[in-house]
Amino acid sequence: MITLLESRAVNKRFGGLKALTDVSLTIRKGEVYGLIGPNGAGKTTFFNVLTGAYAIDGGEFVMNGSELPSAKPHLVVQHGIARTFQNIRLFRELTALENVMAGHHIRSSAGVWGILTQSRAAREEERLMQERALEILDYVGIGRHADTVARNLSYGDQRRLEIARALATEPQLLALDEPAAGMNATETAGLRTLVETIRKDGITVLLIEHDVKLIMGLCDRVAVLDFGKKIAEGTPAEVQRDPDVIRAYLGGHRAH
Amino acid sequence: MTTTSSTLPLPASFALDRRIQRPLVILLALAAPLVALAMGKSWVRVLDFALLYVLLAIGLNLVVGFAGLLDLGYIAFYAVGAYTWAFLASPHFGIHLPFWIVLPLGAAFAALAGIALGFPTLRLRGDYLAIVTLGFGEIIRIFMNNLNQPINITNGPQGIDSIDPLTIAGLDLSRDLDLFGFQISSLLLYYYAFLACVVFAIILVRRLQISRIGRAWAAIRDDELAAKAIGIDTRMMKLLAFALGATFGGVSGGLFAAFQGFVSPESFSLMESIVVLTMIVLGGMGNLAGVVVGAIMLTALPELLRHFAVPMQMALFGKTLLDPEVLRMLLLSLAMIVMMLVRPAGLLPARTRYAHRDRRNA
Amino acid sequence: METFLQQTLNGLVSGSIYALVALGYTMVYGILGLINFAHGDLLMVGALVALQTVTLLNAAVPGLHPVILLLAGVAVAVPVCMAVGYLIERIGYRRLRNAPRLAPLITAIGVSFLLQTLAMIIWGREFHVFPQLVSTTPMEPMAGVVVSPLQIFTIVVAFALMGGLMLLVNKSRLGRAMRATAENHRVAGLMGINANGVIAATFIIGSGLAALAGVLFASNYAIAHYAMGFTPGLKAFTAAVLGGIGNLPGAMVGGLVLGLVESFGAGYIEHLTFGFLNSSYQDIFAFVILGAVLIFRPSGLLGERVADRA
Amino acid sequence: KEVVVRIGHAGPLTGPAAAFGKDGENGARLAIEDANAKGIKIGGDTVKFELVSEDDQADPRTATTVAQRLTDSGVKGVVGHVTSGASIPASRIYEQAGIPVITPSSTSPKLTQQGYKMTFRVIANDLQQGNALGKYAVDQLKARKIAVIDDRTAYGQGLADAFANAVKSSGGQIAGREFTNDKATDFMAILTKIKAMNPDAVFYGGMDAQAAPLARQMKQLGMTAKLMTGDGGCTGEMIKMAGDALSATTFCTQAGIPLDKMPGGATFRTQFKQRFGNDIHVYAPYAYDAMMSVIEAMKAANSVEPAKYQPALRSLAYQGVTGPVAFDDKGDIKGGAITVYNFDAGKWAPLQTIQ
Amino acid sequence: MPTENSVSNQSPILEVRGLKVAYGGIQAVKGIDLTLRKGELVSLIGANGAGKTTTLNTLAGVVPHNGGDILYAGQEIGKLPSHLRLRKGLALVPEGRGIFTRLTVAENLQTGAYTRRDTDGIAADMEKVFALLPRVKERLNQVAGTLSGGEQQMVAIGRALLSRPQVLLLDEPSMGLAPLVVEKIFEVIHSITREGMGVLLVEQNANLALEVSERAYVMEGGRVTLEGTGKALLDDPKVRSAYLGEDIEELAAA
Ligand SMILES: Nc1ncnc2c1ncn2[C@@H]1O[C@H](COP(=O)(O)OP(=O)(O)OP(=O)(O)O)[C@@H](O)[C@H]1O
Ligand SMILES: Nc1ncnc2c1ncn2[C@@H]1O[C@H](COP(=O)(O)OP(=O)(O)OP(=O)(O)O)[C@@H](O)[C@H]1O
Ligand SMILES: [Mg+2]
Ligand SMILES: [Mg+2]
Repeated sequence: MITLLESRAVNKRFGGLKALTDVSLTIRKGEVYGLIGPNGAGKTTFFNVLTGAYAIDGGEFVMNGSELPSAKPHLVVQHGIARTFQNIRLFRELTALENVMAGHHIRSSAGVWGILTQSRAAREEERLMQERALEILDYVGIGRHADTVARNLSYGDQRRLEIARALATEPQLLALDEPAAGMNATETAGLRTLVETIRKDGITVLLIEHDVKLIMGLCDRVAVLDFGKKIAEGTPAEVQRDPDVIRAYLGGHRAH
Repeated sequence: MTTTSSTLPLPASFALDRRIQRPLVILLALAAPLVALAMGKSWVRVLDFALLYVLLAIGLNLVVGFAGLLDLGYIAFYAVGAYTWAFLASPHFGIHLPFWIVLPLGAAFAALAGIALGFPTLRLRGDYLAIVTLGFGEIIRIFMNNLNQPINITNGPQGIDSIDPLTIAGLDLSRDLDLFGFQISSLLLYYYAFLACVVFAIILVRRLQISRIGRAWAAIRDDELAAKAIGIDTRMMKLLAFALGATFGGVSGGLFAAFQGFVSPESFSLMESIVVLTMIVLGGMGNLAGVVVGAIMLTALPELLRHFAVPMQMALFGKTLLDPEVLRMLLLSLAMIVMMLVRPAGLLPARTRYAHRDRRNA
Repeated sequence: METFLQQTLNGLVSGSIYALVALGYTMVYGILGLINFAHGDLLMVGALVALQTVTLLNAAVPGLHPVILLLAGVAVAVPVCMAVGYLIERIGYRRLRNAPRLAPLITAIGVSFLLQTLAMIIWGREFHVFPQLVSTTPMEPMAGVVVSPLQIFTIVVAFALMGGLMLLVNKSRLGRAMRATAENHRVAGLMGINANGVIAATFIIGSGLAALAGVLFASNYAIAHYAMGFTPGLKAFTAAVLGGIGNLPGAMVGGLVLGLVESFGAGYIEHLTFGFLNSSYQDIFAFVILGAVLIFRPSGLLGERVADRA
Repeated sequence: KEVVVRIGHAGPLTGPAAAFGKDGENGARLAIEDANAKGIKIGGDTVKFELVSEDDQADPRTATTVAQRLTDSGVKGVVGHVTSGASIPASRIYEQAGIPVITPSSTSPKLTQQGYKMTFRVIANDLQQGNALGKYAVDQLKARKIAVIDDRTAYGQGLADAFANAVKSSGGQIAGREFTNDKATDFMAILTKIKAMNPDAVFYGGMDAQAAPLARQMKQLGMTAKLMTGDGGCTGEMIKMAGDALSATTFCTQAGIPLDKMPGGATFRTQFKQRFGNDIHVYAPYAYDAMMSVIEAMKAANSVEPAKYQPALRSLAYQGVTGPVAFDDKGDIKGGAITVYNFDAGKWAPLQTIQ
Repeated sequence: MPTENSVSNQSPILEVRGLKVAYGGIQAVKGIDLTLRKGELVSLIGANGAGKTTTLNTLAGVVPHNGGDILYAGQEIGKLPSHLRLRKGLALVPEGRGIFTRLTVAENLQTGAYTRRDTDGIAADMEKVFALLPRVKERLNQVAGTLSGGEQQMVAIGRALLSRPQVLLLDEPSMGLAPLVVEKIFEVIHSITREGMGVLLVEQNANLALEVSERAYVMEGGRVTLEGTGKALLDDPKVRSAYLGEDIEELAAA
């Protein structure tokens, strides 16, 4: 299997707090990779450093063999990494469709001049973008809400829209931060199908979740963070049996 | 603060069928100055200025309404455009270049000024940006006011007079045109020239709005971090907004200098920036139609009040209780307050579209 | 050196007035996120009401001690301004709590015009003399610096007021309620905080401060006029942002820094720019400093912790 | 038969400069009321004059709109505008409409340098006034080192420049040049700086609203230099506002001959106070004269039509309350006298009139 | 698990009749009836967009309603602003937590106790919260906005507990919490009902919610379509397939 993304001894501190300590992971092309751990373990922080929302304090990320820039989110996207946010961050005044089309920004190229003159290329690109955005909305299951303003969508639909927007950047790696939060079991199952489809379409998925059932059913491999350190890594079955993981995270609660 | 989009139903007239709406607006725009002329030339002059403000409002709307960058010093770009024209087409330096050189140059300088303003302010949020832009506007004005020494560039507070009028293909717009015995007022000529500029500007801005650039601006406005996270280079996009917005200001300023024949720093006070901002908010920020209506309304309203203040008092009380100018200020301020209370999202609060499609709504 | 000390004193005096106005600005901004353009005009109302009171009282009971006149002026001006501030909030802003962000800004501008126009109707267009109730006669120069009792009075009063306000906001429940309301008035309501009440209280306190600042301002320059509020209002806004808008100590620091910067700017700008710029650029100085500070500290000198995380 | 003739007045009636505009309006109104009281006959008809007053907010753009409104409304002449920034752009519109406009207070030399036939001015321009005062400072007051402050308005700067030039050409020295603005109230910083230069005199180019606190602050800083201002500071308001900060070492100039020396000058003062309930601010007498000039020219031409009476205006010789009014070929007042005053016993006492 | 000292014969502390809520022209809640008694745990489940959050927000006074009555302890409170409802004893933990991001954790908790004057009682409750959620205690001086998602959720719950309400409306309290903490939160909910507090719980983890609830309502498209005891609904095949992910799970297991 080919390695897509590698984190090498990544560190992140907030003042005295070590949010990430030497976290090294390897994510392979085409897999669904789970990241779990107790609250405040550093999962979201890992996403933030990976995607450039925060500057890295030590270590590096290597994507497809080249090092990712630190603290430059818009450049990271160009390397093919897209994310969603744990606390939903949509463009609230834009419709679902427009949100997704905004996601296409870096995969489109019309310049000011082309737009002002409405060159044939610019018009064609715009048309294609809209078509594609509608497809993506259908793909995540909110096609009927294409023209609803994002802030008026219900919580669950907003989560789907975030995924759609991330997909629009045509990523190789899709990083989802608790996508199932706010979804019930049936809806979560729908999400699971969606992630599986995404994977089938060749996109690697990095997934943070507290829904253990979802993680265990969906992931090829799982890493467990606790207090900023990786305490376990392996297949779901292995991780689930790990006594450290049970103590720190799962407790008595186990998926079937 | 969250927005609950206005829930007030629009009056029926606004909801006119699009097919009737457009020709109606065109007809109105073409016929307005003729109606105004019948009431007196000063009304045509008011309309001329209204169009210059429309141009300004369109430009500022691009910065504030689309990209969400609160700019309280926008009038600086107007000043740059106006002074460019005054320098390059007046006896001040003895240079008299034609409009097709001066106007683009003014626009270009304004765009540069926009970028100059944009660079240091990229990291600033919301109202911090407001005060820095306010400062920028003042700085430009203060420089215009003082650059008459050690060497005289701007002629300081005395201003520059006898500025060349707009001359298109040999036609001097500052003179009444004699056409087969018909006198066409210079004010009308200017009106149609300005109208052409406004129409052109609207077309350009609409194209920008419904494009990847317009969406990127809206994205930055709604959530800057999320915008970065989908790969938008927010720095570039903000600079672009400042530069393009400033361009409209520069063009408007150049036309102002030509029309007025005189520029002095007094015309570019902070109050003017505030007036233009008020126009776009009152009209309905983001929405081009609203912006245009806001600009026209706010130029015309004071004049209407000026016109009717005395007769109105006479009719109501049989005598003038308040000086007309005091009454005008009173009504204007009340109008601003009441209008915002009744229609907080502006007069025409339509949702701004960033894609060609838009069926259902907020 | 003498000149330097004198300039420092000049800056402190104008700075402490700026600080007082900036406090009101920043309080309102902090809680509503609203640039209250009408704040400077409240200063004007305060000054003119105080003037009116003093004039009437002096006419009714001639020969009263200046301090009594001053106190009487303040005693009327402060409640009047508080009432005006409350009315502005109640009528002008409360309904706009959930409106688009710039709507209340326009209302504020409208209110500013309205206050000026009303003042013009009541007090006319002319400049009024504000009696010097505290002496401006310079005292014995200290280290070559000329100081008047009024200047000392101004600084002392301003600092006392600022101290009192800090205590009120930091040590009382109201302070916490203000900060909670500032962030999210809906959730504050869910905590049992009467958000409207807290906002009204903020306006009332801020307006009271503006009235006091107005009296100090008018006393110092011996002038009152219906349009006098604009410039100090603008300066105070700048000061509030410089210090970190929404932050009370920031407003104080910002006001003082601005006063000093202006004073030194006017005094030394020629030396600093090798004669290229002169005092005609003194207003630029404040903005340039502001810009420079914000480049390095985008949320002002003492700006709030930014808590926006991904 | 009675005909109604409308004459315009334009000036700032709102905004920070409103007091000056209102002053001018009142002056013009008084002139009209005086003329109407006399029952003037022109072209065989009894003429009733009517004042059309417009607020130009001292804003150049509004000034042009207002000018257009006045010409639309068929005024036969205009008294205004107050500020040079408004007068200059407006003058073009009056020129095109062929309506004479006489400013009572715009002092920028540029106004009459545009070559317009319809533009007149009844007040000495900045050059004349600054010159007179600058010479006076050096020659009579024996001031060697003089500091100059101006408010960066067209008026203040123009006056201060002219003053400084006159000082230099008379052999004086400009010790320092400082600046403020027309909304400022705090001059401590620049005064502290000036104090360190130890000048003999300080000149302020600007209006009384700034000059008065400036005078107070000079006193507060213990400065003993003489204070000089132009007509903007030569007002009753100045005396009221500056209070005990004024002394015999405060000087100012006014265009024209001292009001009290004029036949009817003192009457004008009392009449004004009676009619409007407040004192003359600055420009009311000039506005009065400007209005009277229009009316006199109409009488001389025996016509109220601008085209007919404009030549009469050019050759006018009228004894106004501010002195004799006659115009040179640019439209400036001819040989405008300047009077220097100093503060004495609670009012401005004329020291010398310079022709 | 429901406690057997039946509360059903008590008069309801919260009673909702024919509640309707609209956003602009869109009717999000179309006339629903709910009751809640002291010491009772009732859950409200439903798909995304069913109107659950809207209902809770309306009960707490954050969103106005356009029809129906809200009775609290027999009194109509539908027109009261939210802070007065809280003073009566009705608290809401809103969706998305609604913590004050610029205040510290300690200040957030203090705002929870804003209406209370009993210093000792507050201190005791504070200790309770700490015992329950030790992470909160560790982070007392951290600016709340920088907390992790789960930590923020803990603060939100702790804050609501400090207001010591009679009725607690919880909008998805388990969202973003690790499994261990979820269990703990449910224990707390259970224990506070035993102290007499009424809890109306909106929860996506319907399995768990129904298990611990005495009664439950199912919302669909702005209407209550089913109601019954938690047990009964757990066994309802329609509920199982629509909200508990039954079918798909079986498919996946196959
Ligand atoms: N900007 C910040 N400043 C200070 N501390 C921070 C910041 N961001 C995160 N932290 C702290 O770092 C730790 C890790 O946070 P992170 O958000 O990564 O946790 P998480 O694993 O995603 O938890 P959860 O499952 O609750 O979302 C937490 O204790 C949090 O309080
Ligand atoms: N502010 C609003 N304006 C317009 N429509 C809204 C608004 N808020 C919610 N809605 C709509 O009202 C309906 C109910 O939304 P609500 O948030 O109550 O659902 P929910 O049951 O809580 O869903 P979820 O489980 O996803 O949180 C949805 O269709 C939603 O789109
Ligand atoms: Mg997280
Ligand atoms: Mg919900």
